[in-house]
Amino acid sequence: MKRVQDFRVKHYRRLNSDNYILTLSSDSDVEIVKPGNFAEIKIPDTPDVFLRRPISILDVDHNANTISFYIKAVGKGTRKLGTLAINSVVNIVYPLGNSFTINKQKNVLLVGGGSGIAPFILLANKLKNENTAITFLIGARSKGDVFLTDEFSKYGNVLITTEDGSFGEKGLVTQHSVFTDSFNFDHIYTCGPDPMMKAVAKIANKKYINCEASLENMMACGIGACLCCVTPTIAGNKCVCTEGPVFNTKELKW
Amino acid sequence: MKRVQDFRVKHYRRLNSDNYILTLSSDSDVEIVKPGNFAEIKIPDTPDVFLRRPISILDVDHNANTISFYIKAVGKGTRKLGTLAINSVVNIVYPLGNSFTINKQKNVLLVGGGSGIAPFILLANKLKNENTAITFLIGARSKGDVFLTDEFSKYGNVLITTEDGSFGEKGLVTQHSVFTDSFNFDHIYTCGPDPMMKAVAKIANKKYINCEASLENMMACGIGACLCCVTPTIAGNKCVCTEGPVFNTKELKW
Amino acid sequence: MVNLEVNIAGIILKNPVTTASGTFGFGEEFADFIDISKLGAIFVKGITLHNREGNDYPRMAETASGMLNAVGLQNKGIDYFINTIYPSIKNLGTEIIPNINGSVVEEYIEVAEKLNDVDGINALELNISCPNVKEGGMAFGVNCPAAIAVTSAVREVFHKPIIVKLSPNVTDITEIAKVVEGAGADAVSLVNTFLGMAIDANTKKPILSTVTGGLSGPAIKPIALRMVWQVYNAVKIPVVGIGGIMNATDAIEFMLAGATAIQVGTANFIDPQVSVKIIEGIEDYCQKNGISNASDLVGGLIL
Amino acid sequence: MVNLEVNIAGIILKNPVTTASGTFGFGEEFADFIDISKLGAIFVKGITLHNREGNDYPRMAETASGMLNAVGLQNKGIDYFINTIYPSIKNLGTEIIPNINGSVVEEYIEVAEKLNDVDGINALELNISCPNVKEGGMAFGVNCPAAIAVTSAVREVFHKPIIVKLSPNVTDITEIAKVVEGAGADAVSLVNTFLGMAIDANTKKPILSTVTGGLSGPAIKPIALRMVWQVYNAVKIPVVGIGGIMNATDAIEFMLAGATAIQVGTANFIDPQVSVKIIEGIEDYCQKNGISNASDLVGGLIL
Ligand SMILES: Cc1cc2nc3c(=O)[nH]c(=O)nc-3n(C[C@H](O)[C@H](O)[C@H](O)COP(=O)(O)OP(=O)(O)OC[C@H]3O[C@@H](n4cnc5c(N)ncnc54)[C@H](O)[C@@H]3O)c2cc1C
Ligand SMILES: Cc1cc2nc3c(=O)[nH]c(=O)nc-3n(C[C@H](O)[C@H](O)[C@H](O)COP(=O)(O)OP(=O)(O)OC[C@H]3O[C@@H](n4cnc5c(N)ncnc54)[C@H](O)[C@@H]3O)c2cc1C
Ligand SMILES: Cc1cc2nc3c(=O)[nH]c(=O)nc-3n(C[C@H](O)[C@H](O)[C@H](O)COP(=O)(O)O)c2cc1C
Ligand SMILES: Cc1cc2nc3c(=O)[nH]c(=O)nc-3n(C[C@H](O)[C@H](O)[C@H](O)COP(=O)(O)O)c2cc1C
Ligand code: FES
Ligand code: FES
Repeated sequence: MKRVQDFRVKHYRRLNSDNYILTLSSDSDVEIVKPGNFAEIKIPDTPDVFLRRPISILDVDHNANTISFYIKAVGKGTRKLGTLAINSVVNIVYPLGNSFTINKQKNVLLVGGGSGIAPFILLANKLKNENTAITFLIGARSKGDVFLTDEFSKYGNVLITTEDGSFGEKGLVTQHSVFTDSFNFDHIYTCGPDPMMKAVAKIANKKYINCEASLENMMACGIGACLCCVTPTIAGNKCVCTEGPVFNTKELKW
Repeated sequence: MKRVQDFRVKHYRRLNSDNYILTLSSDSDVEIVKPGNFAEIKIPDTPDVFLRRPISILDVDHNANTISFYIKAVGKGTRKLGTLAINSVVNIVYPLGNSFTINKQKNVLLVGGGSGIAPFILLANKLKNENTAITFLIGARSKGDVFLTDEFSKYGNVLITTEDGSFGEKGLVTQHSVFTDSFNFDHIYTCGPDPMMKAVAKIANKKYINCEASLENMMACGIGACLCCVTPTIAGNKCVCTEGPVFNTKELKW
Repeated sequence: MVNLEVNIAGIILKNPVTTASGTFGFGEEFADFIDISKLGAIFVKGITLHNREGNDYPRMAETASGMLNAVGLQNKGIDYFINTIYPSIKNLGTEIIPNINGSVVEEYIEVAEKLNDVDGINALELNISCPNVKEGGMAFGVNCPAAIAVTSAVREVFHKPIIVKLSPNVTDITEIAKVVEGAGADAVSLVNTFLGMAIDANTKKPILSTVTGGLSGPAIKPIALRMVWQVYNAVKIPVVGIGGIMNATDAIEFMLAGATAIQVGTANFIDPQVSVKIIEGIEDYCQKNGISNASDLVGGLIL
Repeated sequence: MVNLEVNIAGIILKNPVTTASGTFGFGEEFADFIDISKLGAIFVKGITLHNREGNDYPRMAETASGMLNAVGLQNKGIDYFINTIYPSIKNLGTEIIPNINGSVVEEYIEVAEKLNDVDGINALELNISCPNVKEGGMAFGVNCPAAIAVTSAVREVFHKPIIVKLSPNVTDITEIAKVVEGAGADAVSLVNTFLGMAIDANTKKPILSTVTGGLSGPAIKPIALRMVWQVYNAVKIPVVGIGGIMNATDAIEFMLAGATAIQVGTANFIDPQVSVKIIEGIEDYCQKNGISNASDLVGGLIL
């Protein structure tokens, strides 16, 4: 069930100047969360931020009553979220949105870039329970922009591309050799910048592989009430916040 | 000269749940301030406060580069000002407004109520240099609302009235016996709620004593640019922020 | 005990707090967060005769204390509403008031006719003020002859109360209010959104796909409040107040200005529980001020 | 080096950043905070023929991301301006543009005539949009015949450029802009404040002595920006953009929408140094984006 809940800032893990993991804790229990779900976070004490901000749920700990987010500071809200005092109150509406399909796949590829890697921890965790073999393919501009690889490597093989070649293969994710080598994935999950996801979807399509993308449209409500966050699909405009954020790329008018 | 300056929160002195003294410090020098001057304080990180808030300057320390304010939390802005983290930045525009007349008076009465007592420290300090005898008359609802009397007693005699009689004489300031006893003040300064100041002015008028009142009209700019803060005077509407806050009560259309 | 009931054109709402069209979906979206049956009414998402896909993404831009939207009346059409949506929301325990739209008068008529015999629908809101559609929409709400034409046409076919939703994008809103009153409106609701615009200085492009969109949220409250007060003083029919209401104090201000009921819009996005908090806040205020009927607040402004 | 100069009806401003009438006094009030000579121009406080005491206190109410004012054109009259104020501000090193007002056309004419021969005054702003006076004021700005009458009357007597300041409280601002262009305006400035209202729920009274007042600040920016864009596309004369500009990005958005220059209003109260910061910010933006003339931004919106 969706709920509105006050948490407190428990911990920041700084990844670099712009990227951080925010862990919030609560006195009461944390709702069950599925991979791909997100939260609408109220940014406290920020005069020029009016609406909540949608952020994927990175992880939850039902014993410690914590929920965490991987955030890339790109603007007013995400910057402020990175500078709160420990113990300050953060109100979130969650869990929102649909989730990735988990369907006894044998061998899957998770392709992410930027803050798009956030849902992959919960997803990998679920997939592991299903004994699915997981390969991560993470794209970044440069070595300093590659995060969470340690966490990912607990679940599977981690491949990297960087645009400047400073880490992993040089180039864009879609240029990675995994796509040219003997390629036997039965499902691709992708989350990151639109152009990246579109390119991945194209490859998946060519190879007749199911591909799911998690979109990051701008949202006002996050709960299907305003119809602001739509994406065009073959069945008409769909709300990314409730009918997504995860879509089978075949549905999307890309 | 007026300036815009960033300070940092140095210290809070909590007087009770609603009243506090806020001390700010700066790396650079603090401007010369006259008794009666005020500052327009930008309330940080408060979405529902748009305009600055005018607050009298309680004291400055040119050695420590500090400025302090006595604040009564009555609403959004004054409440927030009482809850800032030590070292957080507070931007102020100051010193603003005119100041009390100091003119070799022999024996003066300072009548204050509520946050209106704030300008009296700087005023008493100046008067003392002129060898003026000072009597403070402070009105409050109850004993718990009487503040700064220790500071005042360094400069002169401190008389108190409380509405419930829990401290000093019972009643309103204007009912204090000082007004009925042999009364030989040559100047009254008053600052506090309008009805109090009006009653004090009436007495002063009857006794042919000069009386100056410091008004607390609502302000938008604090620097004479908007003409929002006017009070009617015998010479037409005058700006409380630049032609006041201190007015000879004979000027006012009270 | 405070009696919170208010009467809009003969319909008794259990309290003055309703939710604004387009900001509360069809109500069910909020069922996890609040007890929907506590609401005075739900004005559901704007409905047109046929399915509409609405405008292209992006449809939203954040502004200072507000937002622009350019949804463009995306909906599946009146038949889908009546046959598929309404049956699942009719038992939410509150008044369901459809918000109807059209590009031409005939469309409004057809939609209204279809709603006539829907059991449990006791009123409709006639939207003559949507700024986000190319044809019709706001055009009906900013000019007297058009406002009269659509109101009287719907009046003829619809047998229950009609609440006409007015546009704030006019020189004199009382003029429009008076003519729709004359044309048979049982109540007016105001305001809809203000036509606004947002630009991304980096890309030099408009943020909304439609260039302009409708401004809502607390930014518009002072203007909306003024309009409600003006209209309250100009017409005899009840006024439903809308525009930037974020809390009970805002709602009470609108009631003092003359609103018999209020709609909570954009605030639902910031806090999905706000509508119920506003009901509680109004009750509190009445209790503290010795007001036994919330309806006594209406027009209670002391000049 | 970026060339920041812009040309408003033949007057070259050193940069597009000016200050809005009624929010910057007569300029001197800000001399402690900024180097006034850096400004493109100062639109000084509204002037009338005779001394005006303005409205009663309270004249101000804070709102979400904005404020209401009901100053009501307090000023000491045109003669006092010309004889006493102007001599002390004429050498501030920037264009001084008087903002003139009247209850009847004849008053506007007399004020304009008196300004005709004042050396150094190169233009005037004709305010037909003040919402805070009982007579005249906004009434001239919300109706075409009145707008034409006052503009053409002043046009006849005033021999230098006239910038007509438009009211946003209209159904179609392009209509008014077009008729004042036709009546001889050399430029238009927009917007003035929106008519709004604030109520104190505790006292049940209006906050302003005048009940209604003019809304300004970032709250109105999206509407003002839309109007500037509409007017830019409707007239050939230059547009001066006003409304909620708080920083250089806002100013650039107005320029992209079609403003040749902009006025900073309420923002001066929040930060008395903001006008100069905006000049610097525009220069920065131009530098970063390889724009050598700030005037190239004007109307640069990419659709
Ligand atoms: C379902 C979903 C899940 C998301 N998960 C994460 C996550 O796990 N971690 C993370 O760091 N970010 C995530 N995002 C993106 C995040 O919501 C935006 O970065 C954030 O809203 C920007 O807010 P801001 O106030 O910092 O930026 P603003 O100051 O509002 O804007 C800065 C820039 O970011 C752009 N922007 C604003 N909102 C969005 C948006 N919703 N999507 C993309 N760009 C936007 C603006 O156009 C502007 O260019 C997610 C978005 C969605 C819709
Ligand atoms: C020259 C001057 C000097 C002042 N000195 C002091 C001081 O030293 N210490 C101190 O505590 N206060 C002082 N004040 C009063 C102080 O400015 C207000 O209490 C403050 O602005 C309220 O802001 P807020 O956001 O807390 O209240 P809000 O939430 O804005 O309002 C709460 C209540 O306070 C009222 N209010 C708002 N502004 C004012 C105002 N300017 N004056 C009176 N009532 C107001 C409102 O009408 C409302 O009823 C001074 C005011 C002036 C003009
Ligand atoms: C996203 C969104 C969608 C809206 N859709 C409609 C609609 O379909 N029909 C309508 O009459 N008003 C619509 N409105 C206007 C609201 O009902 C309301 O009049 C307006 O938002 C002002 O109120 P607020 O400031 O409380 O949001 C919409 C507003 C928003 C923000
Ligand atoms: C306190 C105040 C006084 C004003 N006085 C005048 C005036 O005398 N003449 C005028 O044309 N506009 C006047 N205005 C309107 C401003 O010039 C400007 O058009 C308006 O505030 C919108 O801009 P902003 O949002 O940047 O403040 C006044 C505005 C304020 C806030
Ligand atoms: S964000 Fe409101 S419907 Fe998706
Ligand atoms: S507050 Fe602006 S003139 Fe006094």
